[in-house]
Amino acid sequence: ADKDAKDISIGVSFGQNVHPFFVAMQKGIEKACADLGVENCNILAADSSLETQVSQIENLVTKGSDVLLLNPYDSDGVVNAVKAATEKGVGVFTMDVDCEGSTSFVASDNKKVGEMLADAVIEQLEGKGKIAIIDGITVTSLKDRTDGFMDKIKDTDIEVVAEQQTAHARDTALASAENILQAHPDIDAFVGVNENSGMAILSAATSAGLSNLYITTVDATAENMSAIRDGKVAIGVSQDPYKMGYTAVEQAIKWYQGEEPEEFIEVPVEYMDKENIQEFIDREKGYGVEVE
Amino acid sequence: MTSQTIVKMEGISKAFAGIKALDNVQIDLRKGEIHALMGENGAGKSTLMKIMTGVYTRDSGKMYLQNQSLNQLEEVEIKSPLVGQKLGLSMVFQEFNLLENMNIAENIFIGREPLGVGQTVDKKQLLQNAVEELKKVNLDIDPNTEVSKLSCGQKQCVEIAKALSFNARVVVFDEPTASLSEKESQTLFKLIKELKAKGVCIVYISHRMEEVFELSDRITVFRNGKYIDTVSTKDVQEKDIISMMIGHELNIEKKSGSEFVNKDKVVLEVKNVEVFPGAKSVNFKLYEKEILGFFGLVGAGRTELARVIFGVDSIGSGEIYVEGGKVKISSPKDAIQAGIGLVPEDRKGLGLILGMSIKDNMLISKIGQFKSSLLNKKALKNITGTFISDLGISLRNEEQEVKELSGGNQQKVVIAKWLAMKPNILIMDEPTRGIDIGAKSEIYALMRKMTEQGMSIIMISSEMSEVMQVSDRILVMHEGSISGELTAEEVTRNNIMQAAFGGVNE
Amino acid sequence: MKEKKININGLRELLLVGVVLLLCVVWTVMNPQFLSVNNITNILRQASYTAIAAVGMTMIIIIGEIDLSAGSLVCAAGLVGAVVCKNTNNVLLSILAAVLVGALVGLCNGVLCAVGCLPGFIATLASMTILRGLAYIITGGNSIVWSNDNFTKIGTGYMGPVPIPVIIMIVAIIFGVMLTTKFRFGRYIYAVGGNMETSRWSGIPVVKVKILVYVIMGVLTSIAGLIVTTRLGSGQPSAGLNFEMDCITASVVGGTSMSGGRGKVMGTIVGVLLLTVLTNGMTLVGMNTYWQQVLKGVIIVVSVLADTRGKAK
Amino acid sequence: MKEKKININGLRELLLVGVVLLLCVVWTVMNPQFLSVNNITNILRQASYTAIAAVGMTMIIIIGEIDLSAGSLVCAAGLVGAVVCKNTNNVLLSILAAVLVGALVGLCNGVLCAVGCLPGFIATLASMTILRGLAYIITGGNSIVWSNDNFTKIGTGYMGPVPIPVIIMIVAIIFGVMLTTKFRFGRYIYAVGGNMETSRWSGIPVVKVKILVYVIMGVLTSIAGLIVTTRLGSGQPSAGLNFEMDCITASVVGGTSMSGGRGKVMGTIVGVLLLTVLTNGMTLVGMNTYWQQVLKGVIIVVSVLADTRGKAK
Ligand SMILES: Nc1ncnc2c1ncn2[C@@H]1O[C@H](COP(=O)(O)OP(=O)(O)OP(=O)(O)O)[C@@H](O)[C@H]1O
Ligand SMILES: Nc1ncnc2c1ncn2[C@@H]1O[C@H](COP(=O)(O)OP(=O)(O)OP(=O)(O)O)[C@@H](O)[C@H]1O
Ligand SMILES: O[C@@H]1[C@@H](O)[C@@H](O)CO[C@H]1O
Ligand SMILES: [Mg+2]
Ligand SMILES: [Mg+2]
Repeated sequence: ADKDAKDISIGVSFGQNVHPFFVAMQKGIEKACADLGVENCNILAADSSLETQVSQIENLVTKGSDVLLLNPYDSDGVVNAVKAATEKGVGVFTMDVDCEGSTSFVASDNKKVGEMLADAVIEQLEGKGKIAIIDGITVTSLKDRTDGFMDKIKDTDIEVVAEQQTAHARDTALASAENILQAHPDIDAFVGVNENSGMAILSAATSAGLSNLYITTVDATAENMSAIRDGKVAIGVSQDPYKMGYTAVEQAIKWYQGEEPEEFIEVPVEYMDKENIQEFIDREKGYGVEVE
Repeated sequence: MTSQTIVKMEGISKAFAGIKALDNVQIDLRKGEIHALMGENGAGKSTLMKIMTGVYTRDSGKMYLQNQSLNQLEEVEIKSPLVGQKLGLSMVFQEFNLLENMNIAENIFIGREPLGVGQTVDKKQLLQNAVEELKKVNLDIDPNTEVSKLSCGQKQCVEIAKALSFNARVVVFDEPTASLSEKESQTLFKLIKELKAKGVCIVYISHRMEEVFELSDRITVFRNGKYIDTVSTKDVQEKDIISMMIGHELNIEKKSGSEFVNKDKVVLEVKNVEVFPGAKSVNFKLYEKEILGFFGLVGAGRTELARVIFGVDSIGSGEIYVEGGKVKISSPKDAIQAGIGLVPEDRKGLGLILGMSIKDNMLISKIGQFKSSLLNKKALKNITGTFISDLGISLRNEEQEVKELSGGNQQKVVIAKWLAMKPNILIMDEPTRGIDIGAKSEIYALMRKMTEQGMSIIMISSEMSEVMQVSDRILVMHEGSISGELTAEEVTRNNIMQAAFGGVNE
Repeated sequence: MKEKKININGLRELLLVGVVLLLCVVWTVMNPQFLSVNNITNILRQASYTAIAAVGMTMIIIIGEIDLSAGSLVCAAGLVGAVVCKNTNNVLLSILAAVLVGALVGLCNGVLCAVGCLPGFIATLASMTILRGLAYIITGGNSIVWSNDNFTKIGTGYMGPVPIPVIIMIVAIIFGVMLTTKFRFGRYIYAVGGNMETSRWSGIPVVKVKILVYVIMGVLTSIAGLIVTTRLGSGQPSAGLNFEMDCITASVVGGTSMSGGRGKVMGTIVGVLLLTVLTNGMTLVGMNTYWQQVLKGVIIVVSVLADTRGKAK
Repeated sequence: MKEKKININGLRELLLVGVVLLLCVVWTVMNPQFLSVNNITNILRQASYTAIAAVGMTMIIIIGEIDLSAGSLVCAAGLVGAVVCKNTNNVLLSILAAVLVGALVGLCNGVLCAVGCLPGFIATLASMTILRGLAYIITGGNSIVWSNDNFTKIGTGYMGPVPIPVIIMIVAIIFGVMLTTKFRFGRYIYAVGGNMETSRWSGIPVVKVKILVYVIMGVLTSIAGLIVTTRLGSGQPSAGLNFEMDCITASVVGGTSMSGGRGKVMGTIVGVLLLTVLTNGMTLVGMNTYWQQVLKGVIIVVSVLADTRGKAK
């Protein structure tokens, strides 16, 4: 007998601080729940603490969750908790960042995001020049992007003259960006690997009067999109967190009802630039995100 | 008994921040003697004793200690109080040296707790041992009591019990009677004599001449950090010692007074104040320009009464009238507004802010009276300057932290702080604790001068001679109520003591 | 009256135990699952590593100091354990190495503080920053995995029905309670925190006591670090963020005074339980994370307020 | 001797100023860009918001308390400013609203602490958690953007060649220095922190003083929050994380004693400068983020150590 989606109990744990990316993902989850008749969905955030996330997983399992939708803070950091959960018969659906032992993984490929950023920069600079970057290694998504970017860029004549790994918080990223621009006002491009860094670089460049600096960012957040639309940021890579959330719930229900879920569902990543930005603005509007 | 030297110190010098506190001083202490150490406030008495017991390290000089088995002096280095204790040197500190957060028993035996099974502290034994030690000093109180709950006198007794518990060869008493009253003092003197009989050497630091002459065998005098002389007590008189201390003779002012008291004007009236639950309520009047002495034994309730008047403790059903009008005082701030000041007996805990400068301590209450909240440096300096010279406070500069002052000079700062306020009514709880004899008479004179100018003073004191010398009228308290009233004319040692023990005064 | 004195005679602990019990009742009514053996085990395991380090933190606070480096040390000790296990596959050696690092960090903190006369806040703030920086530098942000299952058991295994971290916690609590209440060293801790000068004058080896307390803290923290790491399943350069705050909070909620000289290990343990039960229960009844934070703040205030008010005459 | 006494007569500030100057020389040698007018402006602007709140934090620490809620308040006040600006487009109103929130939070902290007799650590820990939780709940995790450029100027504008935040900082410093050294209230602060009982017995309105200091802290922090937010360009529910630690660190490095009663606003300012110059210079010379952390820890220890050692006889 098929189980009813109405009876499924879903537990969600986000690894990082709340951020528009996860807000969108959460909206996707909530929308899917509403659409598919899920009544019991408990959403938690671990605020960048791995221990907290592990405890949340344990508590959600104890609470009687049938499935967990998980955005790990670190892919290796939750393996034991995930293993314990799956051993108890709980399905674990990872989003954005995968981990070993998950039932199914809905993601955009963060390594690829980094590579795409690199490609854009290489194209813009025609393979030669000086750039700076604000990236990060504290969380798997950022680390993968950083790795992807660096791998790609190292075979070119582009020199990374400054790198600060402060992308995890916007205020520290801003200070780094300002300081880097003091030392290297002559760079050809300044790479941000997420919204925090992209927007921080933009603020710093604006106050330094560098309105033509080639800046990159990641994610289709309201601030990013308006900056791209206004031509302040040259390019961004978008993910579709709303879709990730939505899809994860679909997969979870499938699994709950006895179907085999797909092991890996890639949610595509795309370039955003001044030309195509309206598409993204419209897409996000459909998710309830307003761009000023 | 032969006069064997146990401790000999020579050429000792010590400077704090470049200023010499001790300059090439010496002392020798003998077995079974009571050796008094005298000198004005800041002369260096406490400093020398702290060097001897290992609290401070000296800058130069040598110290010798008798080696008991060889029966001869040996040079020693006392690097820490622990070494001092192990070598049989113990000290009752002038400033309380107790751990407020711990109980009496733990304080007495800290680091020497009796151990039981598996090296754990044997708590039962610890308490039992503490009871023994407390018995010796006649303190009947549960050794489980946290020290922060004790009164000054009780703390002093615990300090003494602690120092004695070492069974030391040399015991230093640094102003032990400053917060004791007659009865406790007598117990202490008996104890000291017993120690002496056992061959212990006692160093006795006090500003009270009677005590020194009653107890000591020899007296060493310091002045300004320098050694003056050591004399046999029986060979000298008070005035000799005083002139050794201050370098000239002192004219102890004969008490004047009474005639100024304005009996027509009651400045303070206290009605129906219950000091201890169940005790008979306290009623009294204070006249304008009067110095009203309060005498009593430790625990008689004088401090409690002062706390109630000053708004620290709740007054219950009692009433207070200032200049005829009823006032409601529920905090020190109210009291100050009503024109009442209080020099508390616990100068370290309630009178001073040890880490603040001398200047700021003196002014901290005064500035509350200013209309302008912007402070005028020059005006402030004038105020402090006056009191520093009036009270003869010996200091390096007024920005110095008050905790660097000698005990007596700290006390003077507290007095200055309250005199600066010019309250109409000043309550002084043990105001001359630790103050040297010369400065004392200056303070008495100052008190008199203040009353002449219109101030009225309540002076709580456990020093009978002080009460008798200074007061215009004396109230004696016993177990929380007033057990006698004596005018300056009718007071004698006998009837004051009788009242203190609760006897009705005929 | 207006004193911030915190009662030491067990009143506070009783009151806190009351709050914890009340919470338990509320949670059970809202979700009977709360009282299941599973969940109790769960709560205890979650409390374990904080409790272990908090035992040390309590002593640190009693001597009037603070240790901000605990979170970074949880991370560093865990990493060291993971690296050694990865390379030698020897569990005992891994544990020893981690504990050694803990002791060393504690020693540094203690020496800076007791001999160098640095405020503990500064000394441990520096170690915190340095250790965290080193963790990222050495790992390059990568996690360290090992393959020895026995090592993993430290954080995840059971002894009979009892999780191993819980057993370690119990040992740590007994150690802490005994040390602070039964031994001379315990008296020294309270004395040093009560008044350092007086302690010195009383012949207490103040410097040694301080250093030793920091070393104990380091060792306990490194054990907590081993549990955290093996629970996570890998050595993580980001582990233990803000961990020290949890320990300090538990101690203070449990009645330890930040100005030193007062506090009890058992109070701290009740504090840890309060915080863990709170979080666990709120999740079990399905509360949103950020409302959880709000409620947590309110409950901390109320439970400490009730206590201080109760005592203010 | 073994005292943790921190000199109050300016020696420490001089020494710290020395360290800062030394750093400046080193950075200039390594990258002449360091001394450019541009970069100096940059450094001052980066120092501004921490400095403003640290002025308040110094007073808080002087009275023997602590404020852990500063980071959350930076966030909350900034959000309130952003929301009001977004909806009314009125800059003055936005500023007033933010400052009012700051004053209110300060008032709550102060009342809990002075009247409720809660340790400041607990009271402000609770506000920290509650405010942060509310920030997420109210914004739903989204950032808040406004369109009034004048509002943005608070953090990014200039008055002549001087950035507006720097001007605000200078005003805050003058306020702090005057208040602590020239006014009665300043004496009261030191007294309350030095010995609360003596202060009460001296007629000082201890409760009022404490509350007022917390309110001042709240107001200064909310101003810092406005600067941070307008600098970032949007109200962020995660802004100001760990901001309080920066303020506390600057105060302690600048000579304020965590046990109360001692400290100087100017010392704190030098502390802020030290930390800012350090980070700025390290980035300018291209040092890796995590090596920066390590070096920062080392320099903090060394500069405070040099000072305490210099004085220990
Ligand atoms: N820790 C210290 N720092 C600086 N100066 C000190 C310190 N201790 C004592 N002094 C100074 O040394 C001198 C001698 O002080 P000491 O306490 O020995 O005097 P004393 O003779 O015991 O006086 P009293 O009768 O008032 O107790 C004083 O001038 C005092 O200010
Ligand atoms: N009958 C009593 N009831 C309760 N407490 C008492 C009683 N007798 C003494 N005490 C305690 O003893 C302490 C000493 O009292 P208080 O200080 O008022 O006495 P005193 O006359 O000023 O003596 P001194 O100042 O010489 O110690 C009080 O704080 C009080 O706690
Ligand atoms: O900023 C990134 C987002 O882009 C998302 O990928 C999740 O991780 C965050 O750190
Ligand atoms: Mg003395
Ligand atoms: Mg008294």
